[in-house]
Amino acid sequence: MIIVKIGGGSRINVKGIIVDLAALDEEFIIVHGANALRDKLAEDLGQPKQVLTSVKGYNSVYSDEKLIDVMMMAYAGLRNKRIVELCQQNGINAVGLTGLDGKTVLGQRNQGIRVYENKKQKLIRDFSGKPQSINKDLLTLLMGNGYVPVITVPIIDELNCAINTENDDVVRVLQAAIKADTIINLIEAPGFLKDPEDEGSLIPAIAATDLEVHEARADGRMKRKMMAIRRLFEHRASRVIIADGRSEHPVSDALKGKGTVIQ
Amino acid sequence: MIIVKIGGGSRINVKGIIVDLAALDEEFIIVHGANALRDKLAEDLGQPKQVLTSVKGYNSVYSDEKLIDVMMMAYAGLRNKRIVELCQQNGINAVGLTGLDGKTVLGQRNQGIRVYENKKQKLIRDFSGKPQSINKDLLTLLMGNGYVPVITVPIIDELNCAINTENDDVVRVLQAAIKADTIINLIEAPGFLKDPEDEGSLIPAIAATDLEVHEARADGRMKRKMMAIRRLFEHRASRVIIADGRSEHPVSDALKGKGTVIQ
Amino acid sequence: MAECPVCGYEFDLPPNTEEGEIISCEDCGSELEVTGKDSVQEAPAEEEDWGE
Amino acid sequence: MAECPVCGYEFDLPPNTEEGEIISCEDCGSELEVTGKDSVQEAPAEEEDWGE
Repeated sequence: MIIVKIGGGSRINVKGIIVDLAALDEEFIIVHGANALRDKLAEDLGQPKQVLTSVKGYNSVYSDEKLIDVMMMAYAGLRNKRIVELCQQNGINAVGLTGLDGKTVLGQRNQGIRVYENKKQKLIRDFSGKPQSINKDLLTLLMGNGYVPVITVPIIDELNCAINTENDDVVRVLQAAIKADTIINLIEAPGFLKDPEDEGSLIPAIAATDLEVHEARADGRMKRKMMAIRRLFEHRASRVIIADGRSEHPVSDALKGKGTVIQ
Repeated sequence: MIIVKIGGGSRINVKGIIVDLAALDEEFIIVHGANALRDKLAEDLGQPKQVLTSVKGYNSVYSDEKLIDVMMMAYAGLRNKRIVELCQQNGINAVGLTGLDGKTVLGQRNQGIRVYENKKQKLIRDFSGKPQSINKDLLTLLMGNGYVPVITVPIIDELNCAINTENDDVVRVLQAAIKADTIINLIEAPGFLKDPEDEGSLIPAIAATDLEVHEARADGRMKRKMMAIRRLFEHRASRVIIADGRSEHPVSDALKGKGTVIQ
Repeated sequence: MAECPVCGYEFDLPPNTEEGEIISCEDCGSELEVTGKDSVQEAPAEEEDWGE
Repeated sequence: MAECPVCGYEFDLPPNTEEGEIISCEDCGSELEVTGKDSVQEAPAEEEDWGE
């Protein structure tokens, strides 16, 4: 079983990814983002995205109700259904799901993000939080009948409200539920880079045990990505591959070890 | 079994509808529109909707690829997921589906709409068409496991492309598949009106056999609605109720016969 | 010169014909759809009503 | 007068305090969240990181 995370960047070659997946003879589940589409939509609608940086340096998008509307349009609507359409055009009988649908991904609303605002510490409450569990029965029911789940945010919280969360964390709880042996994370870079500005500085391999070191050095969104990946190994992932989602054959390249292989 | 069609108008009381449905002890499936959201979104994005009127007087929205993107955002994204969220908040374990997901609604791309353009007859081809069948197995699989399908456009055509279609026609093919005894169509009016401008001119009852007469007299979108409803009775619907989706308890009112009852 | 796919009659398309326009073959009267400068194809049969 | 929910100590909120601000109780030092003009509640424990 493979979990394929399709990044939300505009240069991700979604078609190439789906064509590769259609040729796989292994079961897989897709999780995807849509941040490029969301940012553009928010801009077009005159509601530019606001990023909160927590007192500890973690970045997150301020998710008020309006932002959740935009996420539903960009993630659950346009991106999810165009991926489902591409799947159907390549013989993959996909079913698109957000965490709300059938309570596929259950989470916990955050108690408030601590941020600094004009030198004061403030608590910002919004519709965001952390995923905690997966409705594994629904996924197995669908997969057992030949359907391929294509999952994205928002997820559902303890008050049955739609909340935003980090797609990498969704992959973590999904991994905890289905114990995939390989997780492929397709991003707009060759893989993890020693120097984020230099695409040639690919780190071809990282021992799972060294992740914590890398995490300490990273900041903002990259710190979060590292931590989410470290947690994957707590749920018996055997191999995590961070690979280039922009190439012609992102999935088959990744499976050949092209990118950052963490095991 | 009841099919509930939730109209896409902005004054539809979706919350009231879901609260009523939660109190029902009968199985139901939801089909919904989102034309108000779509029109606003298209406007905000600077892509105002274009309506085609066929040589025979039928109105339809010109559905190019851009319009399908907007539909995915408005119907499959925002409207569908906010309805699913409301369902979850009222104990209804909803799963949102477009016709693309698991090929729930299969259709046929139109061969071109004949329109008049500066006195010439022209054929306009776009991504629209007619639904023809339903993936009944997926619906029964979900319902058999306690999930409630919440269905909307786009649907999938013979080339596995997303196409636009009339939600009333989706209700027709759904009825052909699941043979519901009651179909409730919730719109932004008390029901069918003798005079569309006068909300007091409600037609409380119509014999199914007289529908053809009403259809001949109507035009544009209303003509299409009449024809779609006439077809419902070809698939053993016993009762179709056109009722006011704006009232406090749209569904329970409809079930008490408030609106236009056709049987 | 365009050629009617139904009866093979060859004819010139009037200068201002647009792509997508429906014309009838002067010889056999079939309904044809203009698909290019000098190309036509049989127009699909008219269906009752379309899309949304 | 606001009252610390942890130790009961009563105190005036400085004029420019904003809703959502985190302050500590002068008496017991607990972290409190300002919820209104004269009202505070215990601030939720800080969690590692949030949202996307």
